[in-house]
Amino acid sequence: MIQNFRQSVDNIKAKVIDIGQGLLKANELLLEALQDCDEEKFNDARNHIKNISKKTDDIDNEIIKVLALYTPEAKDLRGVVAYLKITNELSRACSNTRSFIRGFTEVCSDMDVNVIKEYAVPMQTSTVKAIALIIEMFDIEDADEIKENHNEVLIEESKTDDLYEMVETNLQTLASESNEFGKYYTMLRALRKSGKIADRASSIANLLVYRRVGGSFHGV
Amino acid sequence: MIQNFRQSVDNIKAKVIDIGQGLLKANELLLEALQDCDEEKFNDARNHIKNISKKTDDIDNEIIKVLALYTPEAKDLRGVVAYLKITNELSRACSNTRSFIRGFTEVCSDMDVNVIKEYAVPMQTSTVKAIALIIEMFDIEDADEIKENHNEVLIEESKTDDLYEMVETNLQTLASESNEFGKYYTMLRALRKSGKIADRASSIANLLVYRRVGGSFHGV
Amino acid sequence: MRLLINKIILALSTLSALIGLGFLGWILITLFIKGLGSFHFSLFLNDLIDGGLRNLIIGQFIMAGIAGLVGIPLGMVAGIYLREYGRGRYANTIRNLSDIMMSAPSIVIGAFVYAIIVIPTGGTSGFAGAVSLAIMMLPIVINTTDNMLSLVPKELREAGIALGASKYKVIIDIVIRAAKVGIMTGILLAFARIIGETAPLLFTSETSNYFTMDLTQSFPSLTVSIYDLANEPEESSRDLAWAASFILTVLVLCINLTGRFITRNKNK
Amino acid sequence: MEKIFQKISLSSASLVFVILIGIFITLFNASKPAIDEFGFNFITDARWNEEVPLDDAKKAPASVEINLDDMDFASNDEILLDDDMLLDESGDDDILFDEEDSQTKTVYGGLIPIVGTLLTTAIALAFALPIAMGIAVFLAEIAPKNISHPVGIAIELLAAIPSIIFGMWGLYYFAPIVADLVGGYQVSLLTAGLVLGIMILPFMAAITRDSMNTTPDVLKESAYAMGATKFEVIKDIIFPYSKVGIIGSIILALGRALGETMAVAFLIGSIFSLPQAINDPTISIPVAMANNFGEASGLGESSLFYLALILFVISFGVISFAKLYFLKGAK
Amino acid sequence: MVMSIEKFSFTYAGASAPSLKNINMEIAKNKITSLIGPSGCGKSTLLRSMNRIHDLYPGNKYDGKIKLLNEDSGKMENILDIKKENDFINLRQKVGMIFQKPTPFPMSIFDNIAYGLKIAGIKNKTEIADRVEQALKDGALYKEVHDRLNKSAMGLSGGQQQRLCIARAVAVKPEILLFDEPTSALDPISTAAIEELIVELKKDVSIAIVTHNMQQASRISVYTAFMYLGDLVEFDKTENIFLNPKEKQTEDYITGRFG
Amino acid sequence: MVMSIEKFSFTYAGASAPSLKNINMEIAKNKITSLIGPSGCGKSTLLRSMNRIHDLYPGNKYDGKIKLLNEDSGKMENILDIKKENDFINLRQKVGMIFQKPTPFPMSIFDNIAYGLKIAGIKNKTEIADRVEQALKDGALYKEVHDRLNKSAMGLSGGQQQRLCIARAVAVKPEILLFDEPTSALDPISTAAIEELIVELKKDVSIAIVTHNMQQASRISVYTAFMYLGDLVEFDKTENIFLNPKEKQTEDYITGRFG
Repeated sequence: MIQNFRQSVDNIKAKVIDIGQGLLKANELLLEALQDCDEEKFNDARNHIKNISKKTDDIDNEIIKVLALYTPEAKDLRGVVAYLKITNELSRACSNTRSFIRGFTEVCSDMDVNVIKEYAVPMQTSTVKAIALIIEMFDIEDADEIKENHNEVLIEESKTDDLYEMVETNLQTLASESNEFGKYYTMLRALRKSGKIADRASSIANLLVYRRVGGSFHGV
Repeated sequence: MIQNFRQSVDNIKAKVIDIGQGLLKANELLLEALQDCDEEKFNDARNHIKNISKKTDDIDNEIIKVLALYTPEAKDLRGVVAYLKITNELSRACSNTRSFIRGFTEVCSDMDVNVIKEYAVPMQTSTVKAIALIIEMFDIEDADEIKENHNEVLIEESKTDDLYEMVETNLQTLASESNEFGKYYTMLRALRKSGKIADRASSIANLLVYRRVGGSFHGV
Repeated sequence: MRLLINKIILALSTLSALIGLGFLGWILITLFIKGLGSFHFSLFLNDLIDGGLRNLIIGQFIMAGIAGLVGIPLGMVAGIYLREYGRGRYANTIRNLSDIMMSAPSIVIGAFVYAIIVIPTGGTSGFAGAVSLAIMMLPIVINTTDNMLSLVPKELREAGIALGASKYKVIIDIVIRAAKVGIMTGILLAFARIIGETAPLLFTSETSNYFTMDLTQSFPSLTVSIYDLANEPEESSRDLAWAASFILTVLVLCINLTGRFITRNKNK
Repeated sequence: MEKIFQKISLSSASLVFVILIGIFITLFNASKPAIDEFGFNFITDARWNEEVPLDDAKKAPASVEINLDDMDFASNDEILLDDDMLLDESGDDDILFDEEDSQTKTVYGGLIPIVGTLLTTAIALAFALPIAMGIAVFLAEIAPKNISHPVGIAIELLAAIPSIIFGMWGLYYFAPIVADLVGGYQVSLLTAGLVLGIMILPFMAAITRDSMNTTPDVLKESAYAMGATKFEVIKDIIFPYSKVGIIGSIILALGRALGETMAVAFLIGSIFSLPQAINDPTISIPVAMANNFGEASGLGESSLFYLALILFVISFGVISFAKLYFLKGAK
Repeated sequence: MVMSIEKFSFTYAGASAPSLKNINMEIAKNKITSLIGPSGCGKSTLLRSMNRIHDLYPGNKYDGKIKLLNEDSGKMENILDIKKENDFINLRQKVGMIFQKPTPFPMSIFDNIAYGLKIAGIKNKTEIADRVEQALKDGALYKEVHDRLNKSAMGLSGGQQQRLCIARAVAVKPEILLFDEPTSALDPISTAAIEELIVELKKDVSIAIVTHNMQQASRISVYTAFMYLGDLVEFDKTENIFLNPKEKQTEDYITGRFG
Repeated sequence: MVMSIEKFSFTYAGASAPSLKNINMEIAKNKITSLIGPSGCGKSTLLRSMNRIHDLYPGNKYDGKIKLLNEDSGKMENILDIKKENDFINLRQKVGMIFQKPTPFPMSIFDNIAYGLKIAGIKNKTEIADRVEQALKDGALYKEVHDRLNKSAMGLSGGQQQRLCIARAVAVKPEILLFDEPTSALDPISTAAIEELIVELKKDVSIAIVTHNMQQASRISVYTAFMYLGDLVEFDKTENIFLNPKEKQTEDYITGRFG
C-alpha cells in the first residue's frame, strides 16, 4: 500500500517501541538501583516512564486514524490492532514499574541491602530479560524466531513466578523471626509488581506473535 | 452498510453488555453480601464474573474480524475500537471485583459486620451505581444524555475516592486503637478494589462517550 | 419443439445466405471469365477509337481525381464543423441534409449539373463530369469525417484543451489524428464508389473515343463507354465492354482492399 | 486563427445546404415549363411524347382529375402560347406546319416511369430482404469466425462493384434464364427488379450484419445464460436491439433502388408502356432520363426534369422519413 | 456443497498455455463464495466455466471435472460431459449468471422477467404474472417499478437495470447464481443496494461472485478464493483470507503490496 | 492555499436549477484535497470549474468566485473573470487535468509529452527532450518505456496510459492538478501505482481529486470535501471526515448507510 500508510504504521511502531524502551530502561535502572538502593537511580528510572498515558493515548489515536484512513488488512491489520492492545499492556507495565519503584524506595530506607539483593535482584533480572526480549520481537520478521522469543519470555515470566513463591516463603520466615511483619510485607508487595511486569511482558509477547503469525487474537 | 455487518456489530455489543451486566450483578450481590457478610452471596457474585477473559478474547476476535471484513468508518469504527478497549477495562474491573470478593471473604471472617456496613457499603454503593450508569450508556443515542451519564459516573467515581480517603483515616485510627493493624489493612486493600472498579467504570464511560461523540480517543 | 424451430430457422438462414452468395459468385465468375477472355494488355496502350481503353481509364481517373481534390477537403472541413463546432439545429439540419444528399439518386445530380453547367456552357464537358462526381463525393466525405470524429472520445478533446491547446489546434493535432485511419478508409471507399459511377456522367461528361485532356470538351469515361459498348449489337464491342468492366471492377476492389488493409494494420 | 478556422468550416458545411437548395431550385426551374403545362396531372398521365389534338390534351387529364378549376385552364392557355414560341425556336417543323389547321400538342405524362420505378423497387426489396437477412444472420451468428470473416469481406466488396456490371450481367446471363423459367420478355419489370435486388443485396446484408454485431456480447450471453436457443436470441434480443439499424439499412437500400440507373437501364426494356404483367417491359424514371436526356429538348427535356424532380422528392421523402424514424427510435 | 470443481483446467481456443491450471474448489450451498485476484488471473474465466457459457465460442478446451449437484437424485454430475443443446439449456437454467454491465433485454420490464419463464416452458399467464411480481420483489425492485412494468427496461437507472437482471435470473429459480463483477459499473450507493440484495438472495440460492473489489468480497462472502495467473492460490473462509492468509501471494494482494 | 472557491454556484446550459450551490472551499498548497459524494452530487462539475473546462461547451453560468494564486504577484485572481482565449490557455497550463479514462494522444509516447511543452512555447529540442525524460520519470514511467519512446502511446496498458497522461500534465509544470476519478477505469494494481504516484507528485504541485472510491480519498488526501446534491456538506481534514464527521449526511455516506 501507499507510503502514507507505511509511514503512519512505522510511526506507530516506533512510538510503541519507544515506550517499550523506556520501560526497559526504567527496569534496568531499577535493577541497578536495587543493587545498592541508590535513590538517585530510582528517580532516574522513574524519569523513563513519565507521561506514559499521554503517550499511549497518542498512539491509540494514531492507530484509529490508520484504521479509518487506510483500512489495513491481514498482517497490517493484525499489527495495528495488536499495538492497540499493547499500549494497554505497556501502560499497565509502566504503572506497575512505578509502584515497584515507590515500594522499594520505601523498602530501601529500612531494609538490609543484602536481603534486597538476595531476593529482589534475581526476580527483577528475569523481568528485565523478559522486557528486553519483547523489544527485540518488534523487529523480528521470521516466524520461528519470534515464537522462540515468545517462549523465552514465557520462561522468564515463570521464573519470576517461581522466584516470588520462594521469596514469599523465605521472607515470611524472616518476618516471623524478626516480627517486623510490615516491612517484609511491603517488600513482598513491591516484588509482586515485578512479577506483574513480567506478566505484561508475556501478554505483549503474545500480541506480537499474533501480529506476525495470526491465528486467534489472544492466547497462542 | 450491509446486514452482516450490523449483525456482527450488534452481536459484539450484546456480548460486551453481557459482560457488563455480569459485572453489575456481581457488584450488586457483593453489596448485598456486605450487609450481612453472607458467604453464599459472595460465591453467587463470583459466579457472575467467571471465565471473563475467555469472553473478552472472544469479543476481541470478533472485533478484529469486523475490522478485516467490513472496514467500518466513523461512528461504526469508533464503536468497534471503543469495544476493543472496553473489553480490557471490563476484564480488569472483573478481576478487581474478584479481588474484592476474595479480600472481603477474609475480612468478614474476623471483622465486625457493623464496621463493614459503615465503611464498605457506601463505597460499594457508589461503585454499583457507576457500573449501572455505564450499562445504561451502551444504549443511549442522544449525545447530551450520554455526556450527562458520563458526568454522573465521574461523580460516583470521585465519591468512592472521597469515601476511601475518609475510610482510610478512620480505619487507621481504629487499627492503631485496636492494634490489629493487619486486619484493617486487609480491609483497606479490599476496599481499594472497589475504588478501582469505579475507576474502570469511568474509563468505560469515557470510551462510550468517544463512541458516540468522537473527538480524541482518550480523555473527553 | 423449441430446439426444432431453432434448427429449422438456422438452416433456412444458412440456405438463404448460400442463395445470395451463389448469385454474387455467379456475377463475379461471369465477369472474370468474360473479362479475362477479352482482356489484352494492348487495351492499355490504345484509345477507344483504336479498340483500346487507354483514354477511358485515364479520363475516368482525371474526373474522379478532380472530384476528390474538390470534394475531400471541403467534405472534411464540413465534417469537422458538424462534429466540433456545430451545435443545435443548424448543424443537425446540415447533418441530416448531407445524409439525404448522400442517398440522392445519382442521375438527379447528373441532371442538376446538366442544368447548371452543360446548358449554360453549351455542351458536355469533363469539367461538368468532375463537378457531378464531386457533388456525389461531398456528403460521403462529410458523413465519414463526422462519424469518425464522433468515435474520438470527448475526454481526448478535453485533455487537449486542459493542456492549454486552443480548440483548432486540438482538432488538427489530436482529434483528426485519432480519427485519421477511419477517415482515410472512408475517403478511399468514397473514391472507389465515384470511380464506378455512370449515371451522373451520362449527360455531363458523356464520353469520347479519343484521348483528350481538354476538360471543356466531352471527356472520355470508362463507365459511360461500357454502357454504350454493351448496347452495341457487335460481339466485339460487347467483349470490349466486358474487358472494361473487368478492369473497372479490379480497380474498385483494389482501392477497397487498400482501405481495409490500412484499417487492419492500424488496429494491430 | 481559431476564428478563421471556424469560419471556413462553417462555410464548407453550409455548402451542403446550398447545393441541396440549388438542386431543388434548378430542377424546379428547369421543369417549370412542364409543371405549368401538365400540373400534377403529369403524375397520373400515362402518355409520353404523344401527339394529341389540343382538345384531347386538355381533356385527358381532366378525365382523371375532374376538380380542376378555371384558373388552371386559364394559366394553361397562356403558357401554351409561350410554349409555341419555344417550339418555334427549336424548329420543330411538324408542329409549325400543323399549327394552323389541326391544333395538336405533344403530351408528356410521368405515370409509366413512376410506376416502373416503384414496381422495380418493390420487387427488388421483396427479393432482397429475406435473403439479406439470411446472410446477415448467417454471418453474424451462425458461421464460425473463419468463415464469417472472409465471407463478410467478400460481401462488402461486392457492395462496391459498380452497378453497371450488375446490369450487363443481368442482361446477358440472368435475364435469359428468368425468361425461360417464367416466360415473357427477357427485358422486363421482373428481371430488372430481380437484378436490382441482387445489387442491393450485399449492401443491405452488410449494414444489417453491422448493426446486428453492435449487440453487446454480454447481452447475448445473458440470454444464453438463461437457457435461450440461438434462434430465440436472434429473434428476441438481436433483432429488437438492432431494429433501428436494420430498418435504416432497408430504407437506405430502398433509396438506392429508387435512384438506381444503370442496373435497371439494361433490363427494363425502356418502353413507355404500362406493364400488364410482371414480365412486361416498361421504364423507370432514372432510365427514362438516362436514355432520353441527350436527345430531348423543349417540353420533352422539361418533362424529364420534372421526372427528376419527382424522383428527387420521393427519395428526399423516403430518407427524411427514415431520419425521423431514427430520431424517434433513438429516443 | 452444490458444486465441486476438481483438477479443472481450461485453455482458450488457439491459446498455447492453459488459462486455468488444476483448480480445486467448491461452492457451498446457500453461501456466497467470492473469487478475487488481479486482472487476468482467470477468475472470470473460471466463473464462466461454471455454466459453460464459454461454449458459445468454439474451440475452448476443458480438463478435469466440474460437478453440479442434481437436486433430484442428490448426485454430483459432471457438467463438462454435457454435449447436447438440450442439456446446455437445462444447465444454464440451473446456473444463472449476472454480468458486469447490466444487460436488460430490449423489451418491457415485465417481459424481461417473463422471458426466462417462457423459455423455461411456463405458459400460464397468471403464473407468469405472479412469478414476475415475486421476482421483482426478490430483486428489491418491485416498489420502484410496479407502476411502469410495461415501460422499456432501458429507461431504468444503471443500478435498477442490474437489479432487474438479478430478478430475471432469480425468476427461473436457479440453484446457483454466478455474478461477474456485478457492481463495477455502478456508483457506491447502487453497489450497496446490490450487495444487500445478493446477501438476501443466498437464502434461496448458492452464489459465486467475481469481484475486483476486495472489500466487496470481504463484506459479503463466506468463502473466498484468491487466484493468480490461472492458479488458485488460496481458498478458505473469507475471514481467514483477510485476517490470516496462509500464502504470501494472498497476503501481499490483500494488503496491497502486490506486484 | 493556491485556490479559494467562494460562494461559487454553477448552472449548466439550459438547466433551470444550479448544479452547484454556494460552494466555499479551498485547495491547500502541496496537499491533496479530495471531493467525494454520491453520483450526481456535483463533485466532477466543481472540479471541471477549476480550470473552466466547462467553457468548451457554451451557455453555462458561473456565480461567485474561484480565485487562483498568482505565483508571481502572490495575489489571488478570480479565474471566472477570464474572457480572452489567451488567458484560458494560461489558466489551463497552470491548472492541469487528468480524466477518468486515460487519454493518450494518437502519437508517440515522446510526442505526447512534448506536445504540451510545444504548446507552452518551448522550441529548444534539447530542452524538450530533457523535460520529456524528467516528466516520464516524475510519472514513474521512464523505466518501463524508455526503450520505446517513439512507439505509439496507444500500445501501453491502461495503467501506463494513465501515468503517461499524468506525466504529460506534469511536464508543463502546472500549479494545480485536477484528477477526475483517475483510477475508476483501472484494476486494483494499476490503481495502487497511480495513487502512489499522486502522493509522490504533491511535492511539486497542489492536487484536487474527485473519486467515488471513499477508501481512495481516505488513503491519499489530507483534506476531503463531501458533496451532496450540489451542496458542499462538509469540508475538513480527511481524518475528521472519516472519523468524526460533523454532519449526519457525511456520516451516513461514510458508513454506507446512505440513501
